[in-house]
Amino acid sequence: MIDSIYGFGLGLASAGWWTGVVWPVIWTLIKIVVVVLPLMGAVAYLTLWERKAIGFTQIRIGPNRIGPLGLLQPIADALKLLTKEIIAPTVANKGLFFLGPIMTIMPALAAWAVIPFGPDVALANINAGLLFVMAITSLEVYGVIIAGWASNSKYAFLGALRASAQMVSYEIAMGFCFVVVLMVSASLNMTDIVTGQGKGHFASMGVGFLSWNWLSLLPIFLVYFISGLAETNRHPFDVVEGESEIVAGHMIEYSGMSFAMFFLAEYANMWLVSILCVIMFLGGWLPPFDFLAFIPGWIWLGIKTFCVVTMFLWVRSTFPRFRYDQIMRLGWKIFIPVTLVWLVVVGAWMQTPFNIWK
Amino acid sequence: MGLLSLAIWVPIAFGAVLLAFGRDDRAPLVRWVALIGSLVSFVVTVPLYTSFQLGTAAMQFVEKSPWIGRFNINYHLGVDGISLWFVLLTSFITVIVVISAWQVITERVNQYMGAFLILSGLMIGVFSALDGVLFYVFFEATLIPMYLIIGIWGGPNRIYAAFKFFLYTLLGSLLLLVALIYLYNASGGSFDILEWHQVKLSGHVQTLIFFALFAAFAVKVPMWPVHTWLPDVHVEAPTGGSAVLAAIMLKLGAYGFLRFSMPIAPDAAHEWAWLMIGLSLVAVIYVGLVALVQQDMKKLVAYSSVAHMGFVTLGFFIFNDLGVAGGLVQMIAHGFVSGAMFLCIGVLYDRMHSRQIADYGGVVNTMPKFAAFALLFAMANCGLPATAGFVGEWMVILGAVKANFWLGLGAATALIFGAAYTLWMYKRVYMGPVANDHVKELTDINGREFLMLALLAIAVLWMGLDPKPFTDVMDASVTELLRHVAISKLP
Amino acid sequence: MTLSLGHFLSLGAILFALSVIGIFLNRKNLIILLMAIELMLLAVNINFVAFSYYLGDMHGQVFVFFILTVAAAESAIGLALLVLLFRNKSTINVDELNELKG
Amino acid sequence: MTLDSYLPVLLFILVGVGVGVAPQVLGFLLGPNRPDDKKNSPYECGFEAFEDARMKFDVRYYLVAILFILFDLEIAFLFPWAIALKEIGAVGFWAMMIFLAILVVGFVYEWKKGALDWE
Amino acid sequence: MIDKLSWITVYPEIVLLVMACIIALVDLMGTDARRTRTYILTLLTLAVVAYLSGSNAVAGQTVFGFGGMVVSDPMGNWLKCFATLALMVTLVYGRPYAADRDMLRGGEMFTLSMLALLGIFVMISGSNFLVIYLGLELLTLSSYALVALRRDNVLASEAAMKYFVLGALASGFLLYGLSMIYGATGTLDVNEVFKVIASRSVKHQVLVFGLVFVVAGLAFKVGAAPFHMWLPDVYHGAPTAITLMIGAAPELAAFAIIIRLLVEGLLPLAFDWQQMLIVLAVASLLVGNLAAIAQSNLKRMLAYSTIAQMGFMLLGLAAGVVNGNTLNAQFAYSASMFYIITYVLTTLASFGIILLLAREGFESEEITDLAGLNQRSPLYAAVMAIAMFSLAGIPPMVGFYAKLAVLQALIGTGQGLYIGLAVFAVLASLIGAFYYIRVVKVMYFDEPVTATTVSAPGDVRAVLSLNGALILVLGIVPGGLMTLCAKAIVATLAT
Repeated sequence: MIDSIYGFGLGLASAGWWTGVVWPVIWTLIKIVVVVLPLMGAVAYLTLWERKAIGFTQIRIGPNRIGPLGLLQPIADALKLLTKEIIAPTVANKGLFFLGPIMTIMPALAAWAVIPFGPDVALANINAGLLFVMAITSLEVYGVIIAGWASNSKYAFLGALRASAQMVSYEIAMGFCFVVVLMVSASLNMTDIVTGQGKGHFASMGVGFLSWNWLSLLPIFLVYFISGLAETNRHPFDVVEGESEIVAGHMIEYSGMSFAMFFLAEYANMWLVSILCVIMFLGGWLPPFDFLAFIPGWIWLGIKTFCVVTMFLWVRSTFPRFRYDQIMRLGWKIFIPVTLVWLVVVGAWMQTPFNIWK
Repeated sequence: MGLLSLAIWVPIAFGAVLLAFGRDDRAPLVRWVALIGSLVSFVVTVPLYTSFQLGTAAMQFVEKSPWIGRFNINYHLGVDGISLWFVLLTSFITVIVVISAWQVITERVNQYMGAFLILSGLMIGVFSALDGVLFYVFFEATLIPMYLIIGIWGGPNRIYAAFKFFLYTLLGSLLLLVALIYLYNASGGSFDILEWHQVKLSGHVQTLIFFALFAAFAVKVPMWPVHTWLPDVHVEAPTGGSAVLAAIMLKLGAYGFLRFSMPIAPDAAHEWAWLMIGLSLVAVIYVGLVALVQQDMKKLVAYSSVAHMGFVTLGFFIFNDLGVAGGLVQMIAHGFVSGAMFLCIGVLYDRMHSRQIADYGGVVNTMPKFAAFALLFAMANCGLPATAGFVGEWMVILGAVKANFWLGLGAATALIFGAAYTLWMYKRVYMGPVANDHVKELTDINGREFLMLALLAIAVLWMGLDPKPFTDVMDASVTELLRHVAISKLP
Repeated sequence: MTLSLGHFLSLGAILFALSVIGIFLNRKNLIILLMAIELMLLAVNINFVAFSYYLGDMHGQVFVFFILTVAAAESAIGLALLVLLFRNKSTINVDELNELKG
Repeated sequence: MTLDSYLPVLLFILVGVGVGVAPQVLGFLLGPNRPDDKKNSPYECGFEAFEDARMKFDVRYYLVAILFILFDLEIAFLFPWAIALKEIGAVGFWAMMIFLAILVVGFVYEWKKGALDWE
Repeated sequence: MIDKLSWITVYPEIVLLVMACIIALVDLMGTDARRTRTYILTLLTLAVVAYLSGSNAVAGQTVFGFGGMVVSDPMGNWLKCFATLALMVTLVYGRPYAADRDMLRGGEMFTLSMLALLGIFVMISGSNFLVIYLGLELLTLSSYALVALRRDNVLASEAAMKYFVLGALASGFLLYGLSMIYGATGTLDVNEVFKVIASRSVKHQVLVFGLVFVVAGLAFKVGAAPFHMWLPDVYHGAPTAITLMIGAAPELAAFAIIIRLLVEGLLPLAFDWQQMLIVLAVASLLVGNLAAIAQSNLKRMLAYSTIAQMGFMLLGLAAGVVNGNTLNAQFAYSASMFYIITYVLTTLASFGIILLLAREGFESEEITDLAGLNQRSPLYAAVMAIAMFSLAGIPPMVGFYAKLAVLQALIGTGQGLYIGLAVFAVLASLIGAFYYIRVVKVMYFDEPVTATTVSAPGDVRAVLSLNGALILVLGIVPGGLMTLCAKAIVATLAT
């Protein structure tokens, strides 16, 4: 069906500029929209699910007024934010001030370009996939710094500093995690990373989930997940925007849709980190057991990602916030050594006859 | 180790030992060590004369061993009739200088004595080096002790003088260095001076080399018009420094003409002889006139040195054996006489702390013994027969007349100036009534000064009365040199 | 339009010239100086990558890798010096670096 | 070398920027716009802002940034190595171990020097 | 894949690296204010490294390692040996100074200087643009940090900044030039570059374009005019111990990379780069000598004198190839090598004295601070005087033979241009003599301002005396070192 739509578009005009440039662009845009719209929906409803989940944890029912079971709550929130005044503080650098949210949301979305949703289903199945993800998510920190700087407010400034320091700290641990995954998969291509997990001793026995990377790279998996929390400035690493300390950190001066952009970006990032986690450690679209292979891959991917993202909410609702020094110590003094050690262990493991990633 | 090596290194070794004394808290010991050192150094050089073979122009006491293999530089020493006497002169004057400084120098005695002993060794090295680089090393190295001697123990304007001395002579010698390296390449990779004597060079190259060498040696001699450093330096240098400078260092330049310029570039030497002679005559006549008007005794003697050295270069560049031998004899004689003159001034200066002629008068009344010595040396300076000064000047004038009568006449008139300024100074300083109270309080020379002056007086008289030992030594070498210079070296 | 080696080299040359101009004409802010230095290294990188691609030789790209590393180390030290300077002089104005008269 | 597969990436980045711009523009259009002095002044717990917000900050943040640059570069070196590890075998492994050993020396050094201590 | 021979070629480097790491860690455990343990360990390591390089050099073999990336040849090994010794001497001189100025609070001075030395080693060994570049950066990055080691000192931080900016600029120039040469020849390997260029199959203009930048970058590094701006400021501003560290051993490495890049790699372009070197040399001799006269600060004066000395050294390098004939090359390059080695030896002594005279809270930087040193300490005055006379090229100091060798290389070409350059060089060194003997004048002729005698720890005293004596002894018997340089250069040119 998809091919026929593509063919239809291609046949609309026979000129070279159409088949060579314009139609591929339009076609790609269509595909992007197909990715972005559900993503936006997912983001919106993640906010609702977060409130619900925290409510359940605290034995409440969460939002329930708007729509059935409160299902229209995200829509209402969006409309409310859309009609709020956008305040531009007098002392702020106006251009940068509005660039901040853009620089925050852009990487959170652009990274999805290389995420595979199935064996051949990715917008751009590029070989440097993981590298691209790492590169584009590194830009995230610019949004934070620009926002904090442009606001010209002490809280924003301090928040931006904290956020950027925290983000870069955990990016190192995260980078090491990527490296370890790369070692065993020998490819930067995300599809290869996933298919690589489908092989191995356990996979041949039909219990694929034991061949996934999470088991052999367990410490790395844990570090990655926790670093993911810190990267997205989620609880318990949210001193960046900690209400009781610096109110909302770098977002303090933002209102209306500008603020919504940060909000969107945060949740989009949560999804991103979760899906990366699934792709790298939890076998992507692969079924856990061979007998469950009849269920389509994208459903498996969705289920796994949902589980991981729910972990984010679970963590939020159960752990108290760390102090900033504890955060930094965890990142530098625990995660980096742990990942380094495991990197060496895996490297050495691969030199031995017991190498399981041939 | 050969005799020449001993002659060079014994004083340097003693000098090094003296320097190693560090601070001067043992001055008496230092003085004795210095005296012993200088005496030993002198004694070492005596056999050079006694076992010198007359009648040959070949190098004697030759030592040759590889030094810097890469550039084929050898430690090559040897003396012939031209250089022998300068070696002896150097070690002799050093003894005198050590004696002269005995009580005069009280600060940093070890450095003073050490510098002079090292300087002595280095100068002997210059006279006996037969390798271009070795020559240059000794030639240049003499700058360091002399610079320090002038700068540390000199007069009020000593720093200016020391710099002027250093930079003037360095300027010249750097061009010498370029010429030496050029010769090394031209001779196919040898720094041997004797080999250079045989190298064929085109006229153009000869001229350039001649002037490069001229730059070094003319400054050192010093010839007019690059003589201006000499009066300044003499005035400021301590007595010993002036004595060594006048007696020996000036001879390094003239010696260079004989050893380098004339044999290596004979055609250029002939071509430019008119210039050399012209400059020499200017030195003799004009500088003689300048000397007449000097108020400062040291300056006067300095200008007289320039004039006397003019005689020397004049003798060299008329290319006959009387002239060249006369020039050589004149150099040795001037070594004794000018050294003595400066020491005499030093004796006065030690007592009066003035060198102005006007401050003196009638010294003969208070210092009769000293005045007698001074008279002898003054006479020698004018070239009075029976003194050392006479022989050389007379030979040069004879040589000049042989070459050209007017030239001889010009040179002869200069004798008159010499007599005039020397005797006039003598008259103003020594004769007449006692000029002032300071002169009245002068005491005559003590035993040390007497010894020093007597030694010089003996030398001056001996050379004047019996110059034959000096000329005998030179004859063969001078003849050979002239024969060599007469042959064109154009390829 | 196809991109030829010449285009890349021109780009490299322009960036290089910009950075040199930036270093010599910038009289105000040391940070701009540091940026100009980084730009200079990037210009070189463009050259290397372009050559490497057109020569079909990997070594040029390896070189770029190392240049990047060194550039990072260099900027780290540069910024450290900047902080030090600011602590001592309370300015990062190029014109005020005048204690030493070059 | 073909860059075709990177077209979606480029377009996605543009879309990302669009998603950032469009809602803000919408917000301006739909939302009210009634600025006043108090509202537009920087937030400072109700006080008047009494100095510029771009103040000196703790040098530790700066240190973290520097360390990040260095470590990130190490990772940049590890990336190609990790991908090629299966091909380059033991030699490659040991080469990187040497590299990591030096890295660890630096890490231990800064640890002991207290560069990693926040309090 | 990597043969045993490869490891042997980098044996000293490995020892150096491992020990640098170990010493960095060992130092962390000490709290000693003078870092005695670190100091001794460092010196021991350096002694071992010097021995290793020296014995490699004596063996006299040329070995390529790691696929031609590095080379171990006699020239390189000797330079490494001397660089190590120079650093040892520097550390001996510099430690009391550094301790007085709170620069030893951490052991960074030792670690960084060892890493700088490692950079020097890598530069010298490199036979590949990449390796050479990495060595260069390791050296310069360590040097920047070393200059800024006195954290509370305004001058030092300013000097470090200037050093950094201009050093980075120089690296940029060098790299840009290298990229052009890479583009033209398609290889980064020095020997390959030589072969490709010699085959005359590459565009000459591209090469020359690259060459201009390479030469400019190298000129920056050695501090040749008109790329010398950083040098006086850095020499002046840096703590004196560090000035010595960046002024001594790295010059050897700079010489080595000039040989590696210009001679081993780009010899077929000798006609082009020799012209550039001549211009640089003439400018350096003029600027260095004239500006040095005007200085009252001893460190600045020595900095300008360095510029002039580098000019002299470059003259030697510029005289290697005459009319496409390389007969003179070994004389010319070995003359430059001899020049640079003796220059380093002399620099060590002169800065050693400055370091010695500096006390806590007192930098002995002005020339007038040396006044009457002869009365205060005849020994140190003599050492300084020997160093100054050597720099001025007065025999019998070793500096004279260095000038002699370079002048011989120039005149040996038999070309009017080069003979003219020789005359110019000697005239320039006459100017040089003026400011050098002015230092001697201050020490010997002027009256001391303070009567305090100069005291120094035993190690400093011994090494300094030895240093001075060596300048003199090498001046009396320079033959051995000259032959050594000649053999080393011949071996390098042969490959």
